[in-house]
Amino acid sequence: MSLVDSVQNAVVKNDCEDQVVLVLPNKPEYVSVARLAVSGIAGRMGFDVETVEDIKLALAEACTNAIKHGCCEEYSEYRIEFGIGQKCLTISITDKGCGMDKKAICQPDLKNPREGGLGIFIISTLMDRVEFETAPEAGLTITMKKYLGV
Amino acid sequence: MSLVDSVQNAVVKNDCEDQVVLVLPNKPEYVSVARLAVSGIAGRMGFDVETVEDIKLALAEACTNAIKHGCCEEYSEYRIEFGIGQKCLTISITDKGCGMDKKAICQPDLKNPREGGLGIFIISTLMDRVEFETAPEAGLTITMKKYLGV
Amino acid sequence: MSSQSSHNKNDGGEFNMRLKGEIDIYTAAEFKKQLNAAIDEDLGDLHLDCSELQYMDSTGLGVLIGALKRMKEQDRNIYISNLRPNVRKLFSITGLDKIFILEV
Amino acid sequence: MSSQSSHNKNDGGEFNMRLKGEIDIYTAAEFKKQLNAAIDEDLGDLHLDCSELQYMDSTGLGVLIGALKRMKEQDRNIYISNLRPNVRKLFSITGLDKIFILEV
Ligand SMILES: Nc1ncnc2c1ncn2[C@@H]1O[C@H](COP(=O)(O)OP(=O)(O)O)[C@@H](O)[C@H]1O
Ligand SMILES: Nc1ncnc2c1ncn2[C@@H]1O[C@H](COP(=O)(O)OP(=O)(O)O)[C@@H](O)[C@H]1O
Repeated sequence: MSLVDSVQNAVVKNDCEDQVVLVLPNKPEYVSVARLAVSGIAGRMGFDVETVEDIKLALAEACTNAIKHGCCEEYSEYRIEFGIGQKCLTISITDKGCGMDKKAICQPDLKNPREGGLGIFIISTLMDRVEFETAPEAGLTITMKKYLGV
Repeated sequence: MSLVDSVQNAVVKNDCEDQVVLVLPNKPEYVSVARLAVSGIAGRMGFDVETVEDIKLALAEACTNAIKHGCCEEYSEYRIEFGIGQKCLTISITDKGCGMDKKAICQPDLKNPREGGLGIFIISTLMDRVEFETAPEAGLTITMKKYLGV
Repeated sequence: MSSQSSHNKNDGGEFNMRLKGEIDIYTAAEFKKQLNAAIDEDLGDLHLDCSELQYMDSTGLGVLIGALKRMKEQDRNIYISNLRPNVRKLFSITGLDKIFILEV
Repeated sequence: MSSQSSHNKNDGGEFNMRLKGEIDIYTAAEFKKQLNAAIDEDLGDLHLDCSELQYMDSTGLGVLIGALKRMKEQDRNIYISNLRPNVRKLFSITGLDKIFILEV
């Protein structure tokens, strides 16, 4: 079953929003396609250049996680949904992994910096709202929002 | 029923290909998102800068047609599938319109230039292969291919 | 991102417009409005400087063809200069490089 | 698009690397290889010139943290200069601007 056909996104779609969907293979070389797409979307919405960079980075971190942690099979894919409202960009990334153990999230410890463990911290810092949801047999959905002009 | 859930693409998916899917609202402001996405994909595949421009333009023409001719309802969406192979980029654009009357396609007449009628001619000139397919109740699918290093 | 143009008149009976950014299905309507306003306002030939025009597709060509028809009815002409290679290619594959006067 | 780096030695017991393009999950492995090779080859402090580094994310930071650990064990250090605003922000929000020595 393909993600494109099967995923019921947990976030209720707002009818005033435009929706853009991007499905990418779980391969590192396609994360840049997500970055390009979101820079087009966020730029057109009117976010300033610095905020567009922040959103690109937050999305890239979530894509990186979907590739690193969200795939049980070798060849898989993940799905990005963009909800484009008048005042808010909502991005949901859904993978086909086994969901997330919330205990895995911790604050970075500067006294003892590690090679990993920064992605979710970066996302939370840059975006206005972040939620995690694990649907049975559907992997993790991370939903992040950025408000315009805040 | 949403395009994302319903469209069975007519082109058989090659297992050696990576697949990227992009679903866009039928609104002019999102055509640039398709252009950005394909420039990332085609650039990474190794197409030279001029060819990337050609592919961007061909895709934009097809998106423009999906918006202008491929929507029966006011709010609709269309779907772009990218098949990324070692030697070939395949792009299929599927809308939810009523399909195409092939008699509508004609060569541009330079003695009597018209404001319209150039899109499909441009696509055919820039891409290596172009096919049209109308599935019952699924609108038009235009599939275009560009080979690497030809 | 969007098409912008600025219009200025000079004394030799011709006038100039600079096209900028991208002209596609999103920006074409605005481009058409500006072009028509410029054509109405003036009586000379029209010179389009495209050095900063990054992208155009058939939607933009359609606007230009419409404008050229209006101009020709009044015995006026459109000159297009400084096309970037990708936009020039659009004119050449459609044969419109023979309809418009392209300058370097 | 991809990360590229060039490495050159100078006589003062320190060496330089220029980072270019984008360092993300796609290019990080290659970056790590080059960085480690440079660290192995030399004995001085490492200076990273990032004036042409357009983008980096946590994957790139991870490589840098790993390199810094190796360097510190040998009493060497990493200096980072000319960060673009978006990349500098990545260092400041993660607090790594206090771990690495950032120069203007
Ligand atoms: N998509 C995901 N699916 C399952 N687990 C995840 C996912 N994303 C993150 N995690 C878990 O959260 C942890 C923290 O993620 P992150 O902060 O991005 O750091 P890192 O990926 O470097 O470990 C990961 O180590 C992993 O255990
Ligand atoms: N997606 C589509 N659905 C239905 N008809 C289409 C579609 N794309 C093109 N057509 C038909 O083909 C004709 C030629 O298209 P094109 O060459 O792009 O020129 P134009 O769109 O300017 O008319 C259109 O006028 C339309 O009748």
